Amino acid sequence: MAFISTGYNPEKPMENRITDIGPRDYNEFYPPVIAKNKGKWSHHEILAPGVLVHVADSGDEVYTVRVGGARLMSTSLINEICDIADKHCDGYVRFTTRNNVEFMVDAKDKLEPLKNDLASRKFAGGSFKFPIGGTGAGITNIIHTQGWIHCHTPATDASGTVKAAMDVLFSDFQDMRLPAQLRVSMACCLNMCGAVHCSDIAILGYHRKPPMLDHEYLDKVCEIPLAVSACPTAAIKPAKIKLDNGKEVKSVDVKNERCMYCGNCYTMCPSMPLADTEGDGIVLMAGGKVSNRISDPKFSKVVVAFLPNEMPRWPSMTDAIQRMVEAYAKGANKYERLGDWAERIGWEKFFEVCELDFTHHLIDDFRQQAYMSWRQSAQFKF
Amino acid sequence: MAFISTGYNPEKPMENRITDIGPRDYNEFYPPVIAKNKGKWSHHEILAPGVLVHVADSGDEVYTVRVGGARLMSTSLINEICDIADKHCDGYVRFTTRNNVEFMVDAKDKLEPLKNDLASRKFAGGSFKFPIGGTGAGITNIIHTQGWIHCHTPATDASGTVKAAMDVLFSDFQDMRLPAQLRVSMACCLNMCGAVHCSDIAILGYHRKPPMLDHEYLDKVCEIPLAVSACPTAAIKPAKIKLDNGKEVKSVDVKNERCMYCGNCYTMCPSMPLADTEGDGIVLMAGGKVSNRISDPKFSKVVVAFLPNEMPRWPSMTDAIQRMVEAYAKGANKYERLGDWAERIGWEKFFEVCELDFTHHLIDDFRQQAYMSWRQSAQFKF
Amino acid sequence: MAKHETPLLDQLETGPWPSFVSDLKFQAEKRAKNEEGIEFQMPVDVVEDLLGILELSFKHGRTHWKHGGIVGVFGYGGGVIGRYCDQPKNFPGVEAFHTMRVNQPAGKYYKTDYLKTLCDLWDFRGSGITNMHGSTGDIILLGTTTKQLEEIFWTLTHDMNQDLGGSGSNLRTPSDCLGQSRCEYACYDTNALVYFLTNEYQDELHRPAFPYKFKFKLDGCPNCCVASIARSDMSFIGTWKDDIRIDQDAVNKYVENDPAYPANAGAYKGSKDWGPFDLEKEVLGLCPTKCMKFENKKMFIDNANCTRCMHCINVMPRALKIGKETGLSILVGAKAPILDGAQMGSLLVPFLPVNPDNDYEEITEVIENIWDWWMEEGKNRERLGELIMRQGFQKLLEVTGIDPMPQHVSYPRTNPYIFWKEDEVPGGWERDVDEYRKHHQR
Amino acid sequence: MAKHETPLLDQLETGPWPSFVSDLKFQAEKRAKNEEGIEFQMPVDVVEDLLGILELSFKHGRTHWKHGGIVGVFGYGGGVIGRYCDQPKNFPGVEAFHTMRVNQPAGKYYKTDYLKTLCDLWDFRGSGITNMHGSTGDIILLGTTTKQLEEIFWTLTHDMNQDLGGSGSNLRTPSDCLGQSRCEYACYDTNALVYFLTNEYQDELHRPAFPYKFKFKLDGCPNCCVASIARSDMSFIGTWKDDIRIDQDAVNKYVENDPAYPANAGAYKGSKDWGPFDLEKEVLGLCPTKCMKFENKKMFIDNANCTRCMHCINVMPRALKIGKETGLSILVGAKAPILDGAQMGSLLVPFLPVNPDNDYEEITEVIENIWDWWMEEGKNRERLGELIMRQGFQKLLEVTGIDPMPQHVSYPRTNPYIFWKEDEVPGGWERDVDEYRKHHQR
Ligand code: SRM
Ligand code: SRM
Ligand code: SRM
Ligand code: SRM
Ligand code: SF4
Ligand code: SF4
Ligand code: SF4
Ligand code: SF4
Ligand code: SF4
Ligand code: SF4
Ligand code: SF4
Ligand code: SF4
Repeated sequence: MAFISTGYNPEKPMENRITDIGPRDYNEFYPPVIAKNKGKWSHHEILAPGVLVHVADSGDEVYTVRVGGARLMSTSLINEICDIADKHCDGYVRFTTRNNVEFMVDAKDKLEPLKNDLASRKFAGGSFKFPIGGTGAGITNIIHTQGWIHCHTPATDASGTVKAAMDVLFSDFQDMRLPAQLRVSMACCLNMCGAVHCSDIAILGYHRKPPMLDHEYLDKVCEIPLAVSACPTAAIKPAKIKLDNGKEVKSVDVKNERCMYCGNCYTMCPSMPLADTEGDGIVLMAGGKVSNRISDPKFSKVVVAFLPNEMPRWPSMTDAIQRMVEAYAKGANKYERLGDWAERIGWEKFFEVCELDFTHHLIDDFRQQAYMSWRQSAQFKF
Repeated sequence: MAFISTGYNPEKPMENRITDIGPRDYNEFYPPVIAKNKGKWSHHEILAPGVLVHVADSGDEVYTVRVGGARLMSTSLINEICDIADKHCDGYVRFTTRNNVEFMVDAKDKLEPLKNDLASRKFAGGSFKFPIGGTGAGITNIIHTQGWIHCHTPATDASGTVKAAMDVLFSDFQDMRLPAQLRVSMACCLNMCGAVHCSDIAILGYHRKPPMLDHEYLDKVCEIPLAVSACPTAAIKPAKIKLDNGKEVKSVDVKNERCMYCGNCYTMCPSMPLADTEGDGIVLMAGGKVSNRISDPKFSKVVVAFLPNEMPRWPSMTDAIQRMVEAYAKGANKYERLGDWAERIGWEKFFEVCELDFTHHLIDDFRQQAYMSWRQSAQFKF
Repeated sequence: MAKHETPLLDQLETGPWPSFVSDLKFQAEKRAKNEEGIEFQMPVDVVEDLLGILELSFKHGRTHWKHGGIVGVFGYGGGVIGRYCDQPKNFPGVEAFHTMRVNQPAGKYYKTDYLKTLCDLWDFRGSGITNMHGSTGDIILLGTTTKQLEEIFWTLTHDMNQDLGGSGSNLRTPSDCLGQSRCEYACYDTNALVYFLTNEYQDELHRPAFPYKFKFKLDGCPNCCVASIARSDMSFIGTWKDDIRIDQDAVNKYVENDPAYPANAGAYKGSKDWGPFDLEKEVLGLCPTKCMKFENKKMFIDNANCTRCMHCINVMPRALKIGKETGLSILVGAKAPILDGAQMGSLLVPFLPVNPDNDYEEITEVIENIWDWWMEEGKNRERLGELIMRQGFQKLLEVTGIDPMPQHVSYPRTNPYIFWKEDEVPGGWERDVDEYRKHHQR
Repeated sequence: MAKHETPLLDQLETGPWPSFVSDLKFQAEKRAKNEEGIEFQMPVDVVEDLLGILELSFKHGRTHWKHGGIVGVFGYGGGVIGRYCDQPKNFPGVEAFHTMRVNQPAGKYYKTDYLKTLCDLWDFRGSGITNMHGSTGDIILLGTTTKQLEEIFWTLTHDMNQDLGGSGSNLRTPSDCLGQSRCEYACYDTNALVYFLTNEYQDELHRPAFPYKFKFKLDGCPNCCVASIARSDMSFIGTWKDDIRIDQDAVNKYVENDPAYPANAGAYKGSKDWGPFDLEKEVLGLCPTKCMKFENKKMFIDNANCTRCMHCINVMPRALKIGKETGLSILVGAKAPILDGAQMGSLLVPFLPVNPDNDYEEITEVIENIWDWWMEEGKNRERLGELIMRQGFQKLLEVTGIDPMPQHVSYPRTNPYIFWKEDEVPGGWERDVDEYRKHHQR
């Protein structure tokens, strides 16, 4: 494995250096029908799950086939996408904000060959490479994060939980039977890189044990004041610790009862790891949304305080998700998002119809605004 | 003015002492028709503003005439009430939770004489003694507090502002034209003894200057630690102060920029008075409610940040209140409380139709939950 | 001739609303005349000086009352509010002007003989000025001197069988809506329960053992006519568990706009014409849970989804009645804004029976559990609502032995910052970092 | 033969959803074969070791990645996330496994030649594994060694005219919905604006001068397809000021259930039959402001009361169109929960024109005013939303020179704890207590 240089010279890093050029100009990448009709689209229609047509004022049409996919993607797969785009779409392709892939053609007769081609491709293990779907009143791809594939703080895996969940939700990826769109998101720790806090259903990796303290190394590896100030609950204090070998070192002390396992200290200090086989697992949240349609955007609520990590398919998690989806499909009105439905029937009914337990963990006790979530009313359902 | 003793002997306070006997038994005070039909009422009807009939399962009826009144009441007036009750009501009378007086008769033919008697009585100055009204979809008596008649912390007067307000609202006391009941309340300082925080319209006495410090006396009169801890914004610190005469005394220091004039320090320490002719005045709040009917109980919102004390009739205040009442009367749906109306049309429209200014003071900045009141939505009206 | 000129106050004599100024002036005159020859124990011109000092406040825009000293009756921690004027030279009649809080009867029903006796006492030993009533509910006797306090208390207790109400850091005078005495909506007997609780807790009312004030208010139904949910540390609100009773014939009378069946019991008989009653729009359409139907002249309510908001019953009291399995909900923690912002009551107990036969055991148990906790943990001047905020709603459930349920929240927490107890987490919290490092190099 | 056994991961190869495990395995094999004879600059078995270490995590239920060291390209504060594995002996291929964030093009449109070049580069110098795309929007090239970073950067900039995206305490790669490129709802050209802002603020993107990260996201309309309101410090959401355009004929087509006019543009063409389209119920009845009417086959919208929620337009895109006077709203402060709880964006500017001709001056002014304040006042690791919370929304208005208006709040404050500025109060705050005491004795 011989090192091959581009010409970069580490001694003179500024030599011929190019910086601050930003991304490629989007104009280079627009398919011609898009470039021509941009800003002049008249309307669109979802012809079938995953298949859209947009009609321009000019009468031009663009047909889009949306396919799902793991966003953790090899170059082989990207090259395969390129091949398809070359074959059907004059070499253009796009990705959606939820990591689906969109193939566009400018005439209706190009649609069927494209769809057939996409639907026919499968991985060796039997799963689809390019399942068509993810539009309208259904379930689209799960926004997610790194998990065990790359990050240092996850409490669960991302790609694994997502694959497990999408497998059980698959029919709704290819259907549009739901009362409204239902967005599932996943983040593997409280940093919430998936910004799951406003999702219809959110899978959240969650620690439940305070950090371990690697006293011997802590002061060497970390800046103690940063670790101390990282803690939202002020659970961490600087401390002098006597090691087993009798040596006294500067380190920190964590008041375990005050800790809510956010991991922010670990972000600042590698000598405070939290990960634990039994402690870590999954929190489920539900009822958030982002769009301003009908109701305001809203936060997701914690509906399952903890589920253990059950590799590789997290059955307790997928069961709970399925129960929510089915109860929602059955109970909600047309155009009603999951959170709006839960509010309309009342959260007490939500727990009943979704067959979820209500535990003390679900009552807010974080900061003063917690009390706004308590029931300040004599109105409730038995 | 010779002192006349009851027999109480200050040397032997326990001699013949009676304590812990509580209030009088309500059973002694029920009119017979009430005692007989208690718990067996079938329904009621408001026959006219201020006049109710309750019908019992037994067929018995009780007619109630409700009259308004200043709750600041002389024994002369109470005796007059008693005379009326003796004349028409077999010596029974009651007061409502909003300081109205209710005269009850057990037969319809007793109603007109009672009403005529009540309506005919006036004070020398020309005002009604016993105006009939205060029921149904109208405005009833204003719940209020002490003000300048008795308390040490008020920022405005209670009886005076209430008289001024009720005079302009009087026709609605004797009418039931509004979309729903509209409750006006008054409290003369932030302690809010009138619990005005959940009223359709609230008049609130309000200081706007940090406390003066009577350094020379402070430590003698007050417990400094109590004063310090009384402050919700931690604006007060213990301090050593050099008086003009050169003497150094223990006292406190107030960081004026942190003070929001709540007066809690003054409650704990008389050497920190806040009252100020120009600083003090009135805040108007609106849109609160208490009942659980249709919507949950809700807090009132600050809609006018400040109006000066304009004795004796507070015209800016009564004007603003009238504008709100008229806009509400015009705009709200039947059964819709003022706050529900404001939420339905949006607070931006509320300010428009009520012709009230929106100033920076009306944006919440108290504690972290403030941000929940900011507009976290792309939905708004221009 | 008035002792003090009151040009500003005089302007409050006009206008239709009863003028407290006229009333005070009349009282001042009457006192000056003293036709009954009372041996006033307060200065005869007390009301004139009250008018005078009030006029001064109207002129200055500032109060002229000082902090009250600690005055009271022997052995009681409350019931009296001390008050002194800050201009005693000019207004000697109100130099000391303490108020006494007299515990009002349940439902605020009175016989005139009682009121007259009280007036006599107050003319004799006080200013002859009252508040009927104070915001908490008491009869407020406004203005007397320190020396009179014990005398008044003596007369109240010996001659009138009447005790003082609360003030200070103790149980405040409980108060109620009139309830079953005259209201068909009442789900329990508020008058009986308020009377019971007041007597049961006389010690807590008179002898401060609490960190701060504590208020009970009792509403017979969710209409909340005594505003308990907004202003009592413990709010008792009547409700029911079974079905709303429907009289179908009466429903149809409303639908037909029968004049004996006015919408909302006549509450809209004002100068505005709202047009004929429209069941669909006015009842079904406004039901917050949309759990009502009217088909083939029959009304149907899906009671499992009804939240007992009272709207339909309020609109059609002759057709719809509260259920038969009645009781009350308990909400806790309401308070005024100081210090941390106002709070509304939060639902703690969805339903309890109201049973006089066992001395309301189910209810007193909740009360006493809460007090034990609050007395143990509450800081000085910390209201119950603030303690719940500080220690968490979970803690409240623990100390009251109540299971958490979704009824406790209007929505579950939006943040995932959950505290776990060590014994809830397998393996506990103590772990061996060296063991961990075997699998995870530094 | 796979290098590591992966019995747990293997179970994720079944099921219909695309299996990342199958993809990784295929890639591992392909790399092992290396039919194209690439001179891999990363270990040939990097993907096998990635699978291996992931399997280990599946077994342990714990991650096996360590904190990233500070690695990057010269002169840039971000764009690279360092990562090392905590079992380098067993998985040497992923001992160092840094990611590079490549700034995606606006709207995420690509030509295949670009993507193929990128794949070639990544096969050559990296693991050949990517995220298409990261949550912020970047193309994530997942896994390379420190030494390769500058080389990759060189190729990207010299051969592909492509820069890195953001990470660290700086402007993060802005991202957008596809906007006018293919969406009839777009109120401005998101692709153009995101491209402009990204280029305009290259310095902020690459050279940290900020207290913490800062994110722009651009949505073309209130449907928020890039979720800007939930996850960007500054969220630009398209909107309009004038009237919704109505094509009355088309409205009637929807009412008649014309098959060319499916409800919500066909979004409900699934296995559930929702019955015929009902304008009254599905549009008028669900309009949050109830500002629509349909009478005599004519639709009427009271635009002054419309909050532009998009519902009616979404349901009937052929009949209703956004207005013509378009622009955007700016909301600020959204962020994930750490530390103080999640925040949503709060409306700061209700409406601004989007004007490329003056280089979007109105918009950049707001941005720069905010940055100046945040850089001055923001604490280390304090997001904009937290600063606004700490110093108050009023302060934000001050620094941006925006007048307070009711649009800024969803409801006015419920507490009366108002701060006044000294110069707003006549007479100021300094008073003479002795003067006061002349009127008010101690
Ligand atoms: C392609 C994409 C934009 C992009 O730049 O990539 C997109 C495209 C469209 N969105 Fe979206 N949305 C896209 C992400 C989103 C998101 C973001 C997200 O989920 O993270 C949202 C906010 C979700 C939320 O509220 O939680 C979103 C909320 C909407 C809505 C509001 C729906 C609602 O009921 O609240 C509409 C309106 C509608 O569906 O009628 C909409 C409508 C549309 C339309 C119909 C717009 C148009 O006229 O073309 C597009 C096709 C709809 C469809 O797929 O059914 N789009 N849309 C994104 C596709 C993601 C995917 O692969 O599944
Ligand atoms: C790669 C990515 C997740 C992904 O798989 O897509 C990611 C990965 C990390 N994020 Fe993130 N964040 C990513 C998008 C987000 C988002 C979503 C977004 O930008 O729309 C959020 C929530 C929105 C927000 O900014 O509030 C997000 C909120 C965080 C936070 C919490 C920040 C906060 O203020 O609360 C942290 C913690 C930190 O900064 O120390 C964090 C930190 C991290 C770190 C750097 C871990 C750390 O503490 O050092 C992660 C590195 C993982 C790795 O090994 O590659 N990441 N992070 C996303 C960036 C990809 C890209 O550039 O496209
Ligand atoms: C007499 C009194 C109880 C008492 O023990 O003294 C009382 C009596 C009745 N109330 Fe009340 N309410 C009384 C204070 C209240 C209060 C407390 C307050 O305002 O401080 C409330 C809560 C107000 C709020 O929500 O802000 C109150 C909210 C209601 C409601 C709910 C109305 C609503 O639209 O929200 C009803 C139902 C109705 O009016 O149909 C109601 C209904 C009734 C009924 C119809 C009950 C009945 O069947 O007899 C009584 C006559 C109504 C009327 O006056 O129009 N009562 N009622 C109180 C009279 C006060 C007064 O003098 O004006
Ligand atoms: C007399 C009365 C007002 C009235 O005119 O009706 C009253 C008068 C005072 N209240 Fe009150 N409160 C009165 C009902 C209330 C209520 C309403 C209620 O009880 O329903 C409240 C709001 C509800 C609550 O308790 O939260 C109330 C909340 C306060 C507070 C704030 C307490 C808090 O926790 O925020 C204070 C301040 C304090 O306790 O130091 C206070 C303090 C005071 C003091 C003792 C002033 C002081 O700080 O020393 C006032 C004495 C005035 C005087 O000179 O007579 N008063 N006070 C009410 C009692 C009459 C009665 O017994 O019937
Ligand atoms: S959510 Fe947490 S664990 Fe997952 S990628 Fe982001 S920082 Fe890492
Ligand atoms: S995990 Fe979070 S709460 Fe616990 S000690 Fe670390 S920073 Fe504090
Ligand atoms: S509200 Fe304030 S000023 Fe008024 S009576 Fe109560 S404590 Fe006194
Ligand atoms: S008035 Fe209130 S905020 Fe101001 S110093 Fe006193 S206690 Fe603090
Ligand atoms: S609260 Fe209910 S029971 Fe009590 S008076 Fe009001 S309506 Fe009647
Ligand atoms: S009480 Fe309220 S919730 Fe119940 S049926 Fe009547 S209107 Fe509906
Ligand atoms: S946010 Fe609006 S403009 Fe952008 S893609 Fe979605 S619907 Fe279209
Ligand atoms: S955009 Fe929303 S608010 Fe406006 S008319 Fe349509 S549905 Fe109503």
